[in-house]
Amino acid sequence: MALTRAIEERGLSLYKQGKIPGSFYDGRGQEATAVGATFALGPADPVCPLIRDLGAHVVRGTTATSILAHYLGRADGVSRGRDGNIHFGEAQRGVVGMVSMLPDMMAVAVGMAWAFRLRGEQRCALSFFGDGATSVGDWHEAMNLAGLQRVPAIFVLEHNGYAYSTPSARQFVVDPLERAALYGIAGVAVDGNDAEEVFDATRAARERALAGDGPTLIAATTMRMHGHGAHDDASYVPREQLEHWAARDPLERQRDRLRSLGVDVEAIDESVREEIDVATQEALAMPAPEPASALEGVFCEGEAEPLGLGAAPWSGFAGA
Amino acid sequence: MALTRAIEERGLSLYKQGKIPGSFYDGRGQEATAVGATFALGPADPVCPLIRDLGAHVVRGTTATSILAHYLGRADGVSRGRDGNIHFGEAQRGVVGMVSMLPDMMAVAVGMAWAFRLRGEQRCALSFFGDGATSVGDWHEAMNLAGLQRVPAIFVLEHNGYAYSTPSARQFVVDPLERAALYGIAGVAVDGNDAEEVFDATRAARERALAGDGPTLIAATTMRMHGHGAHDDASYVPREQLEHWAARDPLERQRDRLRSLGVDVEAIDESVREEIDVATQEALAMPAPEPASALEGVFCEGEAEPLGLGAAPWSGFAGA
Amino acid sequence: MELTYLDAISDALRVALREDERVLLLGEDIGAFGGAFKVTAGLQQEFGVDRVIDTPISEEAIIGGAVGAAIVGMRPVCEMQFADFVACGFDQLVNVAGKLHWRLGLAAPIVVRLPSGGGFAGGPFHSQNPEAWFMHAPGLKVLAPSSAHDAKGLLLAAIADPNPVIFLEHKHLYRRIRGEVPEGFYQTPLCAQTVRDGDDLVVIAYGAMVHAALDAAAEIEEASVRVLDLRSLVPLDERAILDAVHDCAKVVIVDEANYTCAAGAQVASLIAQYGYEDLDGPVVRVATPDVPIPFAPSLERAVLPSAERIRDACRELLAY
Amino acid sequence: MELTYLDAISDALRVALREDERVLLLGEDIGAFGGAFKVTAGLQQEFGVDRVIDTPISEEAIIGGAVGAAIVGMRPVCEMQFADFVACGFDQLVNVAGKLHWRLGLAAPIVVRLPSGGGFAGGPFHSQNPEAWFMHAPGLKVLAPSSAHDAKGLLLAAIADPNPVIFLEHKHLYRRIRGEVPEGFYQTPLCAQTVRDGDDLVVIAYGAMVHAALDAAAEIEEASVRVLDLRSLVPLDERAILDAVHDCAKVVIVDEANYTCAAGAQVASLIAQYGYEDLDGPVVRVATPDVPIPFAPSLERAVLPSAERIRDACRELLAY
Ligand SMILES: Cc1ncc(C[n+]2csc(CCOP(=O)(O)OP(=O)(O)O)c2C)c(N)n1
Ligand SMILES: Cc1ncc(C[n+]2csc(CCOP(=O)(O)OP(=O)(O)O)c2C)c(N)n1
Ligand SMILES: [Mg+2]
Ligand SMILES: [Mg+2]
Repeated sequence: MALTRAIEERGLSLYKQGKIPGSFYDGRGQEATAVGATFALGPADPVCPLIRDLGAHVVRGTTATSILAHYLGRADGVSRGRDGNIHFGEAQRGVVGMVSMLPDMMAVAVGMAWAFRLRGEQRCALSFFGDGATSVGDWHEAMNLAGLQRVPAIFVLEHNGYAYSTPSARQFVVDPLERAALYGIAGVAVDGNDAEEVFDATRAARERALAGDGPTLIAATTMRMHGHGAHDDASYVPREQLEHWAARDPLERQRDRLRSLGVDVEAIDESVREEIDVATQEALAMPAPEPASALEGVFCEGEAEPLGLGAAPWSGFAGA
Repeated sequence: MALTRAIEERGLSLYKQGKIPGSFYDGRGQEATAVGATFALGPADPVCPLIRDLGAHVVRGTTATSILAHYLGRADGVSRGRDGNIHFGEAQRGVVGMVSMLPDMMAVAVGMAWAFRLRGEQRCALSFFGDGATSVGDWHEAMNLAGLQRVPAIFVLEHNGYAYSTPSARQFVVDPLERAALYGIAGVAVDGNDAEEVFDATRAARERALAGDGPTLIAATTMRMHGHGAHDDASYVPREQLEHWAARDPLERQRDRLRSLGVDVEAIDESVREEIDVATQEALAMPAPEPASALEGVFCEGEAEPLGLGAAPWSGFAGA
Repeated sequence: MELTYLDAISDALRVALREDERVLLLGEDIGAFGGAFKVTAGLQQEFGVDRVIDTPISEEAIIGGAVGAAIVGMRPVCEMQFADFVACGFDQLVNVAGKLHWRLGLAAPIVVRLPSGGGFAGGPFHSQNPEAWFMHAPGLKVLAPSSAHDAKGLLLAAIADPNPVIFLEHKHLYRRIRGEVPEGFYQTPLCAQTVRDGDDLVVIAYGAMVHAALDAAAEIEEASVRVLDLRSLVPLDERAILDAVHDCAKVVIVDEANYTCAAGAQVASLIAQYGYEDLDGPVVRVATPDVPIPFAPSLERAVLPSAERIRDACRELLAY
Repeated sequence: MELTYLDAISDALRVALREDERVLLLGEDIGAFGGAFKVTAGLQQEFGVDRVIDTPISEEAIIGGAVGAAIVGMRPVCEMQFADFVACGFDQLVNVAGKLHWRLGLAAPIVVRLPSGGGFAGGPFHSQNPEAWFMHAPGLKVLAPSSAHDAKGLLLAAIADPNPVIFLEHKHLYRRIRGEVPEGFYQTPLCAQTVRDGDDLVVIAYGAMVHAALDAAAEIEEASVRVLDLRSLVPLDERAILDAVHDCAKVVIVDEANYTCAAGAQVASLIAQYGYEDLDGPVVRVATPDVPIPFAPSLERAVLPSAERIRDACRELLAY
């Protein structure tokens, strides 16, 4: 989690230095949700992270270097310069990189989970999405299909009260969490800024999914502490609201918790700082991709290689 | 209602005689819903009928001759041969002809109602749709937007338990009526085979809409007594189910009611028969459209003429 | 064995389901009912409800779900009830399926079957030819067989292909065309085929228009007219096209789709650039004008390219 | 007054809102926030929340709702946050809006604004040029201004037009291009314009590519190169295209969109058929190859047509 934030902070500063092309999006303040939920998956459970979920990639084992190199559009970044900011995912780690169109990845997660159910595998699929994305027709179709087919899927709603500049009150009348039941989907509310609460809820959802009890929607209440992207100062968010949430910073909470367990948090911080510094140097030293490479790989020429099993160093608690 | 059924019966027999090209769809058994709901509208309230709603057109005043001519693809049919079966609508009567894509017309109804609200007009818009159509993303988007904007719209769900051959149990887990509340939309269940019950519910919904109290979803339980189209023998429907519903035929129920009010039902039948015979002769005598006419009117060349105010001879009870 | 075009498609599905347990069929009413055109008749009975799956009306979720299943190792084959409804699943196709391999190196071996085309009074919503939309969306293969033999062979090739494939099956060929079809498994290569020899002029066509072109060519006794059946639109067999132009020097390109930006526009532009020196006359196109497809036979005949229109275009060009 | 391309668009919206009370803006984050690109900045403050309306993320409902409002007399102008998201509202555009007038004689005067195009490291989901999809959908007008003057004049023409209009505003021109723009109301006609004289070769382009073409032409001192700015893709100014070919005999057609079935394919096919005799050399196309638009500047530059590529293509053709 500390690493997640550190990567994004570094990304943002590189962006502000003009080193990162295009635009830049981060998930400041929402780290606990992505990290907590992804931690609860087994290595064979694919995950579809969204725009605020850098932590999901980190938990699956995507390195700081390859993420920063990705931001920078370098040849050895995750997407080899093909895509930018948070649009990436290491297929070999069971991570499906998001498309921008919200929330298209939900149907993809439903399809993966469906396949697991049909093949009788003990796996589930997880998709994140924001509160604003619940207004899109695809959300409804995916929820409906998931409930009908009782697929082993976990939907994590990152409820930060805003879709870009638009507050929830202009997105829906009734909270999406309440809608879950209407699809035959279990709904659970969690504090999205508490990594362990998110973890516990996800673990329980995973158990339900693997037991054949169908999908769960976990509504994680949280707050986007930055603008939608680096270009957005979020002046539409009342200052008091930000202050309220600043006092509930997920990282600080986890640090306190770790401290009380006797963990040397400062040492972790130090190691993260080092890791990021090294990663930044490595990433900056990487070359830009070869122009001609842009034309390669529109089609798969060989055998279709399915999603990898997620050789994540940390995830898989639930599978343990 | 008798006229609606008579037109469809005649249409079907013309189809079986090979006189009607393409395919043929009817709303046998569901007449009360379309007729009852449309009757409750004012002439300035536009209506978006769907595949089972010939009655809505009839109530708005579209004549048997022009409907049969439409089925037959004649130059003077409602769509001038451009479209077939139930895909038509007389704009000058405030009827928006459906597209096939389900339930696209809902968003259109929301937009019309929205305009009425913004302009402060005492009008509402009504859209029909089937239970199967509620699985489509557009349904969700339209419901969500309607609830958010509290538009004066009436949604009539024709719940016949089937989407083509697919029973409701394979379309959704929770009944769409229950979903209405989750959009901030009032939900009302009615017997879709009782024209007067549908009428009353629609009238109440219209009053709510005009009072600024937002949209209503009316769930009309009914049964499609024929196949999805003339090509479909509906052998997937259990015989007992059809028998159950045959005993609840909406037309017979209305006839009984009228009889008990002292109306000479046989005289109505006789006049309908005559009207249909005349209409059939007239329609069959009409020419096929001029081939070159197919190319005309892709674009509007003059002024955009808004939807007409529905010079329906019968509708407008609610406005009276 | 001699099979109709439709039965050849059914047979391909049966062979694929038998030989590859990863194959899965998804669609509306495809199960017990066997699909709107009975292409999947009997398959659910033979392979079970877990391999031939009735879905709710949810085109986005069907395609997105298929992508999900595909990336974890399945081979889903989706049926759109009519090609027209693919507009409702458009986003998942172009933005998720089409870009996945290029972005993430993750293959999405799905097939989307589109019963397409007109000629039987289907009207504006049951007659469309949407192939050009997908030709203009990188990462999707687009196939359009004209014979029973190729329908089976190309469908088997599509299912075996590691990429998303749009499979256009022409409804008007379903029962009108029959031919020798090998038993069991075989694949038709994704390239064009000369279906009639000749060297004065070549007519380039695909799908149902191949038959119109053959009829036209047969009527022209005064010259030797070749007919090239493209069969695959993506990849487009540019070599075969240019070779034919080289041999014949005169070319007529036929689309059943609307004129502007159709497949034929691409073929014409290819020839105008790379076959220019071989040309002895203008590159002539015959296509449906830019109008919706009308219902009435007199109108539909006026817009769809007919053997007569093609013949006349050939004659005029031959006289050049 | 001198305005940027972006400010010219804002000004057109302001003028339209002032002069026509039927005009209404719909879109995501367009209200207080002023839109992702600030095109609508200040408009909600000036015209109120009932005329500049923040919608939920619901592209289908936005477009369908706009159609509904339009057919009862409003003039809705919808903003897609990026052109890429129009894929999510595709069905309403092609099946509802595009076919409405031809089917029902009912005009749908809506405008859908699409911030389109690449050149600024937007990556595969924020750089697309979807115009050809809509050129291949009868009933939609498609406009693509290249200058501030035309951006305002064409947008005002689009809003006044009784038909659905797709308005492509090129993001990369937003702040890069400025020019003299008349105050108040004026309309730019829907036809092509010669933006540079010349008679040895004509480069045909639209949108941002007009500027690349002008840069290329300026570099070619050895010949006189004309540049034709199409401005309107539907209707396509066939006369102007053929006249230019008549005058210049050599033609290079530029698309920023993907090559296959692009607008340029249509233009090339038009010339190959109707301008064949005027040609003195192949019809050369320069376009983005059939790949998603990459993020990294080195890759993006490699795929988007540049002034250099256009210049080289011209030189090669001039030497023919
Ligand atoms: C279909 C679609 N329309 C529009 C957008 C543009 N867009 C990107 S993020 C965003 C807001 C998303 O809000 P939410 O789902 O709540 O996620 P959050 O950013 O709050 O995490 C919008 C409108 C999009 N990505 N997809
Ligand atoms: C988006 C879309 N997909 C598929 C179809 C094909 N289709 C036509 S009617 C129908 C079933 C509709 O069921 P329902 O909404 O319950 O209406 P009913 O026919 O029962 O009145 C289907 C799947 C369609 N019209 N639209
Ligand atoms: Mg949000
Ligand atoms: Mg139904």
